[in-house]
Amino acid sequence: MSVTDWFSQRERRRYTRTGGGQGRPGPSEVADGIWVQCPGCKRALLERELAEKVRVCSGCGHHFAMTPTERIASLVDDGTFTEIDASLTPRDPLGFVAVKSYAESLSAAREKSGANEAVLTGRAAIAGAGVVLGVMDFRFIGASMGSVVGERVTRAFELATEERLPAVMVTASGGARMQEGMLSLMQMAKTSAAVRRHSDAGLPYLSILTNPTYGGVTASFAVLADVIFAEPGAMIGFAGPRLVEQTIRQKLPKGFQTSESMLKHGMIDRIVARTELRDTVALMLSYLTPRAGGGAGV
Amino acid sequence: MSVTDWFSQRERRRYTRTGGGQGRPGPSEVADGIWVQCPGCKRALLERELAEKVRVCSGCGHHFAMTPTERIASLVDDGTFTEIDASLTPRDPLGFVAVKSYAESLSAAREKSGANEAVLTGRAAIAGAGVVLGVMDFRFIGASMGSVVGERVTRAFELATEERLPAVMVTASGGARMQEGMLSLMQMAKTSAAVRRHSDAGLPYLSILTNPTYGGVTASFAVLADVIFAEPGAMIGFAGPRLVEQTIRQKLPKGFQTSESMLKHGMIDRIVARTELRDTVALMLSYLTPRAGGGAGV
Amino acid sequence: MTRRHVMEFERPLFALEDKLDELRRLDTAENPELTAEIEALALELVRLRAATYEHLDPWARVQIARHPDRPKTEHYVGALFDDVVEVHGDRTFGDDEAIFAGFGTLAGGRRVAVLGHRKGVDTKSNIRRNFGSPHPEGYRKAMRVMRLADKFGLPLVTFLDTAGAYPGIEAEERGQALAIAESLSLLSGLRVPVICVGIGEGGSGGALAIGFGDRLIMLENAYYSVISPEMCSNILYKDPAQASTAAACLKLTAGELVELGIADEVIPEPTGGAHRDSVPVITAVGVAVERALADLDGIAPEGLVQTRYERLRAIGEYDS
Amino acid sequence: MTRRHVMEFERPLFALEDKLDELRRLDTAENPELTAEIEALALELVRLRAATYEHLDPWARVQIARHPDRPKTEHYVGALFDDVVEVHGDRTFGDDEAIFAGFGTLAGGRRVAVLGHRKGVDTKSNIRRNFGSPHPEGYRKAMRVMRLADKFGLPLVTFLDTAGAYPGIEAEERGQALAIAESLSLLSGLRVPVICVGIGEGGSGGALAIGFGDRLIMLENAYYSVISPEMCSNILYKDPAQASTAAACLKLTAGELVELGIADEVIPEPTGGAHRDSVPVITAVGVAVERALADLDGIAPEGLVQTRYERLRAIGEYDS
Ligand SMILES: [Zn+2]
Ligand SMILES: [Zn+2]
Repeated sequence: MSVTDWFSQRERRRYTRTGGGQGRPGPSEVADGIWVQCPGCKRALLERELAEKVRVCSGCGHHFAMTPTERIASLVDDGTFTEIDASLTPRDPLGFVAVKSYAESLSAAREKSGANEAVLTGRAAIAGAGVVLGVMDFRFIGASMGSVVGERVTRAFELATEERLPAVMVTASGGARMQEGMLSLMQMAKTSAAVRRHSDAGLPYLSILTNPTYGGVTASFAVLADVIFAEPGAMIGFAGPRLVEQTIRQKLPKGFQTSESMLKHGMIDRIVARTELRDTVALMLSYLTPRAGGGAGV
Repeated sequence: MSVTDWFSQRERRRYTRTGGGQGRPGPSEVADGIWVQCPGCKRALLERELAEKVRVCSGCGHHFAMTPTERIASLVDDGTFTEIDASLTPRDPLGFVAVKSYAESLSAAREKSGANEAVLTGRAAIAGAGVVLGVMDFRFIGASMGSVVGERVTRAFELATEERLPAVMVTASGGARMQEGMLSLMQMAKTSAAVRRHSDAGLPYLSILTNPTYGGVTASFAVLADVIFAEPGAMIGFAGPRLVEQTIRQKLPKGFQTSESMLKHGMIDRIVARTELRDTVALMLSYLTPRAGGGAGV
Repeated sequence: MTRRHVMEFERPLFALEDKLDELRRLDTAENPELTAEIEALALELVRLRAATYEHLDPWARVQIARHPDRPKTEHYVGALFDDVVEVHGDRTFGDDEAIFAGFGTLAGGRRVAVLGHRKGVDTKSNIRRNFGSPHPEGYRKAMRVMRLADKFGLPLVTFLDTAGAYPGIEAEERGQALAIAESLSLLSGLRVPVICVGIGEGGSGGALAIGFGDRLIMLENAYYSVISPEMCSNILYKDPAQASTAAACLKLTAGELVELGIADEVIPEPTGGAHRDSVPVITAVGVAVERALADLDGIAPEGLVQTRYERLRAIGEYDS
Repeated sequence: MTRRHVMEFERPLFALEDKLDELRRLDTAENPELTAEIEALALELVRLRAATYEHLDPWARVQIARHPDRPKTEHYVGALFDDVVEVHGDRTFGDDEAIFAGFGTLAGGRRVAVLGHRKGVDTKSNIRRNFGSPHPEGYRKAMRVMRLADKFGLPLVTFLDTAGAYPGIEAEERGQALAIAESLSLLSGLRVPVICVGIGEGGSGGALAIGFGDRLIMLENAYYSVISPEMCSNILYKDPAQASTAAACLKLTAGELVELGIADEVIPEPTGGAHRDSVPVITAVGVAVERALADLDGIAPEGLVQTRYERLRAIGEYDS
């Protein structure tokens, strides 16, 4: 199906089905009747409607956090996502113990998110075109990047390289997984190297930075894309705002580290509202098709 | 001869011969007895001594302008320079007439400089290593780049590519040769393309920006080098300071467009005093040797 | 209605038109002798209009190229491409709105990368776009799109309309010269077709940075020059009033550039300039661009780079 | 003589030393009982010195790694390379003195490219070098030298000594994250040997940007960590006083990094740390670097890139 056909089709069913709702983990099914207050405009929003509206406030356009399931439902063609590397699960290589032990943090995270790690990777189709997709889950220890996140992202790019598919990454992260020490830091280099091989093969990579994307994820695969999108009002940076404030001992400028500031400073290509995201990604990818010759560019 | 042997040899005869003097065009032979005032420290300097000291003021280190002949004598191994493309001479493609006709400007320039165009190109050796060298001559219509300058520079890079030699360009220029209209502007693209082919072949290019280097020369081959040197206190920029001042209607910051400012703003690699130039160029080139494989880089 | 922008060379014509309108508003019944005078003036007006527009001198064309109502890159991008996606930023310092950078699909269905100087279409956008005079980050954004075009095999179409790269302190300090030079180098090596369209002003290096390739299409009244007539007049004539003479000497018009072997094709404009009736002009540009791309179909990437180099190699006149 | 810099864990030792010096200045003839006490203290001092330095805990090593008198990149570059040529600038915005970038020749005659975090050796240079915490332009300068190393086939040697990339407003606004990410990508693709030496602090992404390759050589008391013990203590222990515990948990010492398969070799330091006697340490680093380069001799460029990738690929612990 051509992108254009697909667009016309999409118009009919645009964000009207309860894909968001379906996507939510078990507990929230019963929560459809509850109300949520919008931090943007303080309006009270019906959870069910929010889910139907890709979790964007109908009043002020505030973008609420999304679960990977909701994200996938809102971004790819229905029923096309198939997860890969789900069996990769974290260890506790350093036997890390703080206020909570790493083991405790992991089980709490599994409990809270229903996921077994902070990124979901797999095959999917957007506007009928195959992609390899990665979606991070901030509920899982702040979507910090440890060995499993690094390995899943790396394998996703390796799969995309092998099958000559575009890569799409929806990022969110507090940074590195401290509890895995240097093993987590090195995932920055590992994922960056995998992205490079994918790019050197002449293949397209589009990243979508969502709120919040920080630290080792921002400073590695998240910004190595051919085209970088960000959601409105997302906080994006390397060093966290608190650290910056402590370092410079002055107030931070208004809008510091928001997507809007990143755009102004030339770091991202576009800010795309979630309601437009699927179509814009499909359109963007329609331009970024591997050339016959392939290979590294100029 | 190895670079190191060459250095030790050089120590003995370092800038003691009257190479500068020999190099000067006829008239100044008789002028060796005359005095010149240094714009830097106002000292009166003996022309002959100035010539022996690579035209650097012994009092304040001010770098006086050099003729291509003096430049070559101070930069390459004695007697190794052989000019190429000397037969290329300018036409008046637009039949340009202003206060002076282009034809008049050209003959005046030939008269004044003893040269037939604003750049001298050829083969030479530095520390025993073969290079293709270009030296611009500000006395010739402000070393503006017209068809001949563009063609000589382009051929110099083509020769260097063919013979797998490093390229060294000593630049000075007021910009484009207005009297050749768009033909002169296009020389920016032509020379840049030739530099790119030389670089894509894995070959080294070192440029030396001298006072003043502006306009179309700065914005083309002059800054496309692997390593960029500049002489102290040289004025370097794209737009001339007067134009900038008129545009922004405010005073220019102190040191604006000097080599020192270019270094501070990350645009050049080093400021090298003329007395150190030959050795520093030789040393730098000793690191920039084409790799076995060659070809374009990462 | 706001008073139309009057160009110097049009003044006598517009004066006559106004005079005629005035007379026509008078009652000819009361002054029958008017009728004859009106007919005479009307005839005169036809002659003058012909004289004014039939043989525009270069300086007049420069004024037309700068006309505020002249169609801008914004208009061409909007009219000639579907599914336009603009991209932003140089990934190092900022996003320069004086340069449009993005992707679009031509009527024929070709997907291409698009670059253009963007002057803005009203005072507010004029200011945001710095009247189409880019800073280094504008050229660095353009280079990002050039690399994407090369990587993904998208032909590149560029629209030229700038008085020149911005000659400001920060522009110089952030490497205006380096950004332009690197853009020239990159353009020369792109493994995709590059079609440039001169739609208005072609101001020196600031235009050239995205202004050469495999084809250069010029609008009849667009100009492309090594220096502005005004600056040339100041420098070479020591007299700001000689801009008109300088414009003639510089051989900066579309027709002259074809003669010089720099431009390939001239797209005619309606009498008085593209601002009088932009639709046919914009349409003609679209047709010319698609034709140029069709001409280059099937040439291998290396072939394109080699041919582009030989094209540049041939530019310049000298004795040997 | 200025008072030496005392590290927390050395306090008891230095206290005892001072006490002993004091007693020794007294006249033992007048108080014969002193002699015995002095002997006792001297013995105690030997025991304590051993106890203090024999088994340094990670937090003690972090303090040694940060010791102001510890040999810096400046010292290694000065001592290990002849014919050093420093290069400057990122060609887009500025020259960051927190990063040394240049070329040098090792004793064995190998010409190499050299990068290093540069903290400065006195207050004046500390400030100019921003205490070794780079801005984006520092990494962009480093990338220029990486590309030159690749183009001209020069092995790359990097010296790691930074508390981290500078977390300032402008650093963030000019793309600290992008500069680091691009540097990681570039490093992974270099077609020349890359040898990294941890000489002091290895602060997170700011160190990693020039801190991985074909070999990682660590000084005995250098550390390399995903986060500083202090920040980790604040975040995971909700208590700034737990830095020492955090340092132990993070497995950031040279020895532990070898066990984790991240570092390849540990270079021993004299009792108390490299600042006590830097010459043998610097010499040992030179030997180790030349040995590492010799190991990699004759590996084809593509082989280096592939092996480096597999090396990275192997890092990470998980169940599958
Ligand atoms: Zn709201
Ligand atoms: Zn002086």
